[in-house]
Amino acid sequence: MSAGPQSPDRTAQAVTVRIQPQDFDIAAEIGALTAGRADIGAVVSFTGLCRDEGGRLAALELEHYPGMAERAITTIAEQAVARFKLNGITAIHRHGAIEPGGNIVLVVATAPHRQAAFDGASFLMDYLKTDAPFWKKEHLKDGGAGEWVSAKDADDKAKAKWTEARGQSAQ
Amino acid sequence: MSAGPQSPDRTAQAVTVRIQPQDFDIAAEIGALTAGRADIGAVVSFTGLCRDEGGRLAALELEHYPGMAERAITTIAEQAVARFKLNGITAIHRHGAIEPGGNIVLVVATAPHRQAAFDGASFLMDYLKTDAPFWKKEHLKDGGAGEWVSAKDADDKAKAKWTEARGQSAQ
Amino acid sequence: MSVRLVYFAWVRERIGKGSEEIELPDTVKTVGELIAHLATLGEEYEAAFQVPGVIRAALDEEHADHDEAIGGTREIALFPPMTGG
Amino acid sequence: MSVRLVYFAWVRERIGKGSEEIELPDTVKTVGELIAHLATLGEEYEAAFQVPGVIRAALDEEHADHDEAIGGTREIALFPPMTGG
Repeated sequence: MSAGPQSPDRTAQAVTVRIQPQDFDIAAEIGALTAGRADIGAVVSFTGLCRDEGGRLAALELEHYPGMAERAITTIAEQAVARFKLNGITAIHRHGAIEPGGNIVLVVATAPHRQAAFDGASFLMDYLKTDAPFWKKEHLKDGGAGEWVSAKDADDKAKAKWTEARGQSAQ
Repeated sequence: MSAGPQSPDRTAQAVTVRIQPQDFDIAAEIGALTAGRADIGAVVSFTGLCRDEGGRLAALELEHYPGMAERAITTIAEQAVARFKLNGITAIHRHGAIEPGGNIVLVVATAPHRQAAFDGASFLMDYLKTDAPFWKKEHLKDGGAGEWVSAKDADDKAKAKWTEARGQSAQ
Repeated sequence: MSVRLVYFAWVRERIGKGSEEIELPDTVKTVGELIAHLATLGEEYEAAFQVPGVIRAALDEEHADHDEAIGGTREIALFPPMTGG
Repeated sequence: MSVRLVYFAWVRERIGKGSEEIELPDTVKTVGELIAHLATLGEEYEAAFQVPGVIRAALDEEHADHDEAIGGTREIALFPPMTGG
């Protein structure tokens, strides 16, 4: 991948990644990326929430590989900044037990124009789904043991579209 | 366009559109769409901000056509809910003078899965850019008169991709 | 027939007013014919409508092409391409 | 050579522990060979690695294919396909 107009230093500064059990504050994270600047025209945030799957789920348990989780997401985030010329990107992924309606993951991407901000956030989510070392286990409302959530073909396809669009590997 | 699984009543409830001079609260708008529900898996927000164009701009003056502005955005928002099977969508567009770094427009789309939420917010913004009756006039830092912002070919092309993707008119 | 016209952005600025009531000549049946008619009403109108192709219109708050019939419209809006968002 | 193994999700549950140090036989050079070797270590390991093709691996926190050489890796992680986000 070509370096683009972002120097390595600016790319590093533009990326914030946190893995944490506690909830996050979307407005505060958007504010941290935009405060005091007048060169950002577009902010896209993505929040992933726990669904109850029609009332079946009591919670999702998020297991992760400490160290590698932060490293993998940071790598993807740096690729997103370079590829879409983002002003900045923040990714926060929670672990531990999360109840239906609760937040699981936040991505915020900023850019001068809207398409780059949409693409940056969407790219990061598609790669995070298949490449970040997190695993979800279901806890059922009826007290049943619950299953590990299976990886979805749709997620592999969603990731693949970014290499097709480019005509070469984005990794 | 087929009605899809959303009844007309549910579509109407799922859409919130406001045209206002005052700023908006992104966290409150996300909260209004998600509070008390466990069927939403994805929230995408888009915020459009005023850029200073390399220090040239003192402000943007947003003029609009009252009545039609709300009507046009509501029509687009209802199309987005039906087409992408959104749980809900909120669009807020400010008018009046907005300084660099200030918010201009907010879109929040919610859906069970991420692609629909990304598509819903992106679709609404692409149509809003070309179909909602708003006009931007520049106020320059050097006190100069400032020009009306010209419509961009890129915005027409961004809108056109949604009809190509469908193979028929989305309007 | 009397109709209310509303103008926005540089169309409004060049004409020097935001709205007016006018009496439509019987020969004016479409949006395009209205724009051509307005362009004959004086220097300000000529300046506003000198490139008719860029003018967008709405009939009672709905987007309308230049070949669309005005019919019983109560309010016709004329404006440049939109630049919101 | 001694190496630290870490397991996640149902791989961890089936083996019954999250990590261990093992002595690598000289014949084990790749990720795939390691998985085949582990599957011979008892019922729990057999259950964890009965479908080797679904197992993902990371060498010192970097994703690795099954044909990748283990080399001087200090920590090898074995886990099911990821389901974060």
